Amino acid sequence: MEFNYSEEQLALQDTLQRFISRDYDFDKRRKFSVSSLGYSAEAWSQFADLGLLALPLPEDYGGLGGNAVDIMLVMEQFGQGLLLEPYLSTVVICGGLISDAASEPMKQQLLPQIAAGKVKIGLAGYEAAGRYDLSYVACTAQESGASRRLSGRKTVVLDGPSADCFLVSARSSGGIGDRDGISLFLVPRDAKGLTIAAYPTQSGARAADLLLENVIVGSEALIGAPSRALPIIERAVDLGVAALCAEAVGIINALNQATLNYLKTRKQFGVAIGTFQALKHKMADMLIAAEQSRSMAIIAAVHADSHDAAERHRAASAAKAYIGQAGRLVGQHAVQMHGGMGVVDELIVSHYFKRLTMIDLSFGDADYHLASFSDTLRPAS
Amino acid sequence: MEFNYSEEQLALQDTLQRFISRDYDFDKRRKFSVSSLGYSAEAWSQFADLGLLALPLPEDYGGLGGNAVDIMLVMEQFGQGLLLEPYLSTVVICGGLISDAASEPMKQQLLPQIAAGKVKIGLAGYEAAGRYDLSYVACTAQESGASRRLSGRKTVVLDGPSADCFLVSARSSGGIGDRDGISLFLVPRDAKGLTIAAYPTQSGARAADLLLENVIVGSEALIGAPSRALPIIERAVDLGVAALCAEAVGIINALNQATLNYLKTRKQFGVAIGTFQALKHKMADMLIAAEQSRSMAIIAAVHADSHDAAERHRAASAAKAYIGQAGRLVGQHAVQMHGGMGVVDELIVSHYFKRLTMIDLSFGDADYHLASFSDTLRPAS
Amino acid sequence: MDLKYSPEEETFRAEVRAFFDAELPTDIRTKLQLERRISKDDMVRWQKILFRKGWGAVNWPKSFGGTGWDIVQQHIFEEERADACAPPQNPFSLKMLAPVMQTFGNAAQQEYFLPRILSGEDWWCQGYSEPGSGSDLASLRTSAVRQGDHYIVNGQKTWNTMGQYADWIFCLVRTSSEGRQQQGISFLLIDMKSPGITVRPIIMLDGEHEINDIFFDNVQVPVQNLIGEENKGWTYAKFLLTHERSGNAGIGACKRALKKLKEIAAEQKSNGRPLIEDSRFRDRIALVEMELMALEITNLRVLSATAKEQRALGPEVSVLKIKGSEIIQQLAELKMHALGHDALPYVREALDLAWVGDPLLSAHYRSYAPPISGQYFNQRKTTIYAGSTEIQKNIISQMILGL
Amino acid sequence: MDLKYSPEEETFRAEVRAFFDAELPTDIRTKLQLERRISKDDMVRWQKILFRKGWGAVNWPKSFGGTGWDIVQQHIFEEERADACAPPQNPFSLKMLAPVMQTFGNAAQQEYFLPRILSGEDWWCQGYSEPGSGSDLASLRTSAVRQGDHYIVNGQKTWNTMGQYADWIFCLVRTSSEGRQQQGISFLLIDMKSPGITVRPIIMLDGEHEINDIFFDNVQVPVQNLIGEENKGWTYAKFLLTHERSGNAGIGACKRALKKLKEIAAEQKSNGRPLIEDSRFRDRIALVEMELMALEITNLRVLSATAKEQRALGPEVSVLKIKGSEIIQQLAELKMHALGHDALPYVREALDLAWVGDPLLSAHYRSYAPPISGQYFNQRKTTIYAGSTEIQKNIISQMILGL
Repeated sequence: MEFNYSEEQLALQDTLQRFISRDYDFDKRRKFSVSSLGYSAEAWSQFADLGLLALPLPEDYGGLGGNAVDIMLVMEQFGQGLLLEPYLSTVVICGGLISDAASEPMKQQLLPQIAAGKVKIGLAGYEAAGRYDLSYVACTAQESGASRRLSGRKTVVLDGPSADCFLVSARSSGGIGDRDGISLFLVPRDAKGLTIAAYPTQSGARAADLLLENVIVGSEALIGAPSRALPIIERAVDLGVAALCAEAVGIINALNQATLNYLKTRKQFGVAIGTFQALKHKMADMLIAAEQSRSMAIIAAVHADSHDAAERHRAASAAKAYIGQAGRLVGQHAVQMHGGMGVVDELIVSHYFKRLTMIDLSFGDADYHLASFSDTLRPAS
Repeated sequence: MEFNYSEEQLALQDTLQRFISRDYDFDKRRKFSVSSLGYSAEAWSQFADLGLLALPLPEDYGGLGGNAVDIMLVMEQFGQGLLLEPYLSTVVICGGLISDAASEPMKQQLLPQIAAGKVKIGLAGYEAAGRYDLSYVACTAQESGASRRLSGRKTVVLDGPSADCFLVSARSSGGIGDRDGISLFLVPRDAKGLTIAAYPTQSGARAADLLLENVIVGSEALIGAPSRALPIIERAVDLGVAALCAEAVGIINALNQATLNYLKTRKQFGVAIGTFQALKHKMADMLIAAEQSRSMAIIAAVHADSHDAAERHRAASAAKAYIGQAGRLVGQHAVQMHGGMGVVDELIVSHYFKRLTMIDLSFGDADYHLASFSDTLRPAS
Repeated sequence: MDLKYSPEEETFRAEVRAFFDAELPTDIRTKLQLERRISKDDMVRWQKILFRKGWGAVNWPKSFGGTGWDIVQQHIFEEERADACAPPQNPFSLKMLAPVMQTFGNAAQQEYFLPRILSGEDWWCQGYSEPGSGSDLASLRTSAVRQGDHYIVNGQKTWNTMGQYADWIFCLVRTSSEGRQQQGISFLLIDMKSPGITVRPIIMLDGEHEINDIFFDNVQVPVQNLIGEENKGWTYAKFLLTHERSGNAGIGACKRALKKLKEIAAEQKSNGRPLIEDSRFRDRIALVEMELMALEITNLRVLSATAKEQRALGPEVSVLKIKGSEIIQQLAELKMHALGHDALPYVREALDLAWVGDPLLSAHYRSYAPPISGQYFNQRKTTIYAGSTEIQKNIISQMILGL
Repeated sequence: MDLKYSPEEETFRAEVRAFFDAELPTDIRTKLQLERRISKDDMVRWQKILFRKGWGAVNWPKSFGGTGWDIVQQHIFEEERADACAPPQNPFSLKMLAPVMQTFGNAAQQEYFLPRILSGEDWWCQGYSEPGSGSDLASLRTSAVRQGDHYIVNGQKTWNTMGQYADWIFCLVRTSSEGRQQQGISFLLIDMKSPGITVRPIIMLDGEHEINDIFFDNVQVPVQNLIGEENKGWTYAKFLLTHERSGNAGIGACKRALKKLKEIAAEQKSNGRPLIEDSRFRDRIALVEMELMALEITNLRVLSATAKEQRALGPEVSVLKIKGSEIIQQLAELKMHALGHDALPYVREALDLAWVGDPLLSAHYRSYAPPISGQYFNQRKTTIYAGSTEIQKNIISQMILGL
């Protein structure tokens, strides 16, 4: 049993921390967020140089062969620094999906590009009426000879505006909610018939809705077996969920630190407000929530690489549900204890709070994952 | 709009309070609880003299024609004093059911007797495998000529051991969970084929399980229309639920008072523990819970007499669910703040706590009523 | 015991409702229905309409041109207002300043200011909190030094709501440093056009500009703008705070938000079915609705007791403030969760009714979705301002429980 | 980072499990499986079996006849114990007194007492709390006055667990009223057979007798029964309290209770179907299970860090104590709620394995139902004793957060 990061991992963590304090403080982050791109292109290329983008990708394709625990370490720092770059979409989720299931030529073509920071990819897996259900795919993929014609809508594609291409789930057969019949296609952003509606997100990043009208893709665009793509999408999303949990843990600890400092410095009635027992005990609850959340993030990360899909998904759901609740408690307490200073745009506290909230709402909120964890308790009948 | 009790009601409340402090203090209550009867026969006859037993019964049958608010007032005092007498079963639920739906002769026969304290009746409406569902009736009522043969089991009949007769729900037709096909019969305790397994309850009262083996009853034993008894049973149980809510409110206020006194007198680290802000704020939460619970009990009582079944049941469920949760918070906080003194048999605190817990578990717990309230939010489709 | 409104009260409710149906401008109603931004102009327009009807001030006695309504009538009016999607009135002038002026102001002040408030001519804002003085209000430091017929005011006020629109501000200022903090405070009325006043916007976490810092640099204030006596301001301030807390249960607003939540939960889909058919989400709604059912009665119990006993509202309003703010927050949170992924987009322009929207964005995003996440963020303030929940619990434990 | 146990640890677990399978007496196992009463005799019998195996004291160093197991091995042993339904060992002698005696006791005390604890010959109980001194332990008043070769002890101890079975009691007594409260305390070993000792049962809210008041009326205690130095007892007491708190997460017991809860929820019916198929109830189980999943890792993180750094457990055990006690309470509460109406009966005799039961009572009442409501009531103590949750939060905010 080992609960500490390895030497190399600690070195990487240290590098990231120095990078954030030097090149990504809160003011810079604010500028990146409102820039046309919505994040820092410079940071992205530095990530490439640091090997962050290659980290979890397989060695045969220019990757470093890292695992979900390496991603956990990186995402925790993304949380601490509220980093805006499309690491989760491009590297963790789409990178994972391609490494996992793409054809040899596609791996050859894309993975080294991702590692080099030259290609960014977004997952277009959700539709408005499906809420968080990846099997709800109304978007159609009609065969026409060797190629497929894709038509439909995809909603809230994270980091979509800057993506060079998308991984789009579309239905080759079966009914809208069926697990079978879903195929996954690589669609370039300039594909004919694809329209992108871009917008900022509540946590300062960018996302987009996609409209596909008879978008033609060839068979080489197919990822995984036709009609059998759902399991590989779910695996990539579980990996993304584990990464989001790590990001949340980074934010939770940052919020606790900020709140603790505020309690020690803010004076009311002539004393530091940290001397009031009601606030002390709330702060203790926040510390407990942080420790328990870290444990859950570890569970999710360690199981994310498992090939037992049920066990992997169960761990991801438990962690996402638990951290969704813990993040809510910490975020709301942190804002409350900051009083007026907690609800203004000026301090980073409210930005941490908003990001934690949006993490909960991404890839299934606490209730959604509670339900899917809870369903695993049903006696097999 | 009027939120205060009337003059007469306040007079009755005052009488009850004096009765409890004089004849029903905690030591006496303890003796009654372990006596063979499990409550005070003397208190019961005094209730008859005070008109408590006649209170909600119709005037034509020796009652005083009181309403659910009168019952609320009485039950609140039952809570304060942790009274053990079978008022809820005999007067509120069975008295209500008979007034509501019994045949003229049965009313003539039973209601004056109830008012006089000469007859006690228990509702045998639940079965083990049905949990809180009154429509789950496996107990059968087979026609044989003019009479019916009843067979089956009934579980946790409150105050069963001292009841002179029972109102037993049994199935004349339909499947076990059907709303139709349920009939209700009056069964004397000495009926041939009826066996009674009596036991104490966790809150110091008594209950019994019933086994019916070919118990023969005549058609005069029928209450309400054959196969159509469920609505009248539900109405009586809603009335009982409103009464239980009032009892819980009485206990909640008593617990708050006891805890507040303890906070003011118990010293640790040289000061009264009520000076610790964390405990102050918990006590404030308990006060808020008490006020909100009283409002809910009022809602349940005022609607309990309504003949709009849906509105009545909705109010009862909301109140029972809310007060179940509030009682849990107050009970657990009260015990916690009493420290070791909260978990010993010696003080009344633990007895209040146990009674509150058992109230929640009777006639549907908080989750059961949350579900039935929640279902009313479904858009009619 | 009886929860029914009297026939008179029902008639009154019908009259109020009919008035809203007839007189509320459609554009304003639509903005509130869709929870879009409303302007000062909208609120002033509405105030003038109410004024014409003689309903300019529902909480004032007739003698000052108010309606003279009792506390239950005021409750009914507020419930109907929220349900009709009419805008709230400026609380700083009508609910906070006016009672102080009517009780402690002099005739000249009453005759000049009150009619202008009633008619919507003057817009008032509040100068209470300071950077160093939030919950601990009495520690305020903005100073007013008497010079001839004027006070010279220097200092900073913060958390000032809608001051960017204000003609006047009422301020707590320090006129003496003798004795206890509370003893050196005075209550001043200041013309926002006075030289030396700077208004600096504070952007809230939802990106909106509703509050400000206000800086006073040697601002001259005529002595006749002093309310009551110098150094007696703390008495007036406390008087005001109780009035501010009254009606803070916000039953009307909560009911309106609950209704909206149910509409959204019926619209939004989960795996193709209406979200409200998901028992887990429905239970969340049910839990808040029960809390609100209880609070409505608790609120009426407090109001009717106060009315019966002919007294001002006491510490029990802390119970209403705590619960009311929790409920409105929970409703905002559930509305956000009902959206799922659709809570992520942040399109500022969409908060203006004028915005037609990108046809590509899913349809509902052009109806109820845009304001919702921002509301959740913004509503966190309700347990902080007007006496934080922690302060309210201190009040309860001290003044009700005697701890 | 790696959550897997090492092969050595897995082998160790297998050995422990095999031992329990082979050596745990069936009658004792059944009592724990059905959660019925166990007697002192049961516990002593089990202690003797462990002693024969050389596992009499899993937390002692080899030098004193312990197993010398590291902290992870102890965790594995405890997990397997709970899962195998083996009784716990007497914590007062093994986990509380022994570490104190091994660290601060003299050779004579160690040679006489430790072997008798190991073999199960002596049963120890604890004399810490007093009626006036709960959370504020240092304010204790039981006095020990030196007279020649004896201390004369007078006073009262309370919340004494299983003292009715005890041969010996270790007490904190006041030997001086000079200086700070903490400075006048000594640590005494007292023979329960000494004249002047009275044991008065305290009945818990579940109706069971597990704790006592103990009265000392001029009890003579030989001076050689003093641990360490006179008036240094507070140091030993604090040392003991940390050891008491260690392992208070009770992961093993929680896992066992969760397993039981799921069994019950699968047995109990709701409208004829297994209760566990009701998503609302299943969600309640899920929430606790997630909390437990997290705590198991948090616990191992604390243990392995402590082991790595070769130090005693620090204030972080307060986190484990708070969460562990909450979880065991929630599990007890859910077990009770799973029963529905069937939680109401209170049949004391049914807590004895011997009881055959009234055939009329529904079948399950003759299996898992009888102890359940009582457990919920009884478990309220877990957030009160060994440092209440409030005290633990004080410790966290002071010693970890520096507030």
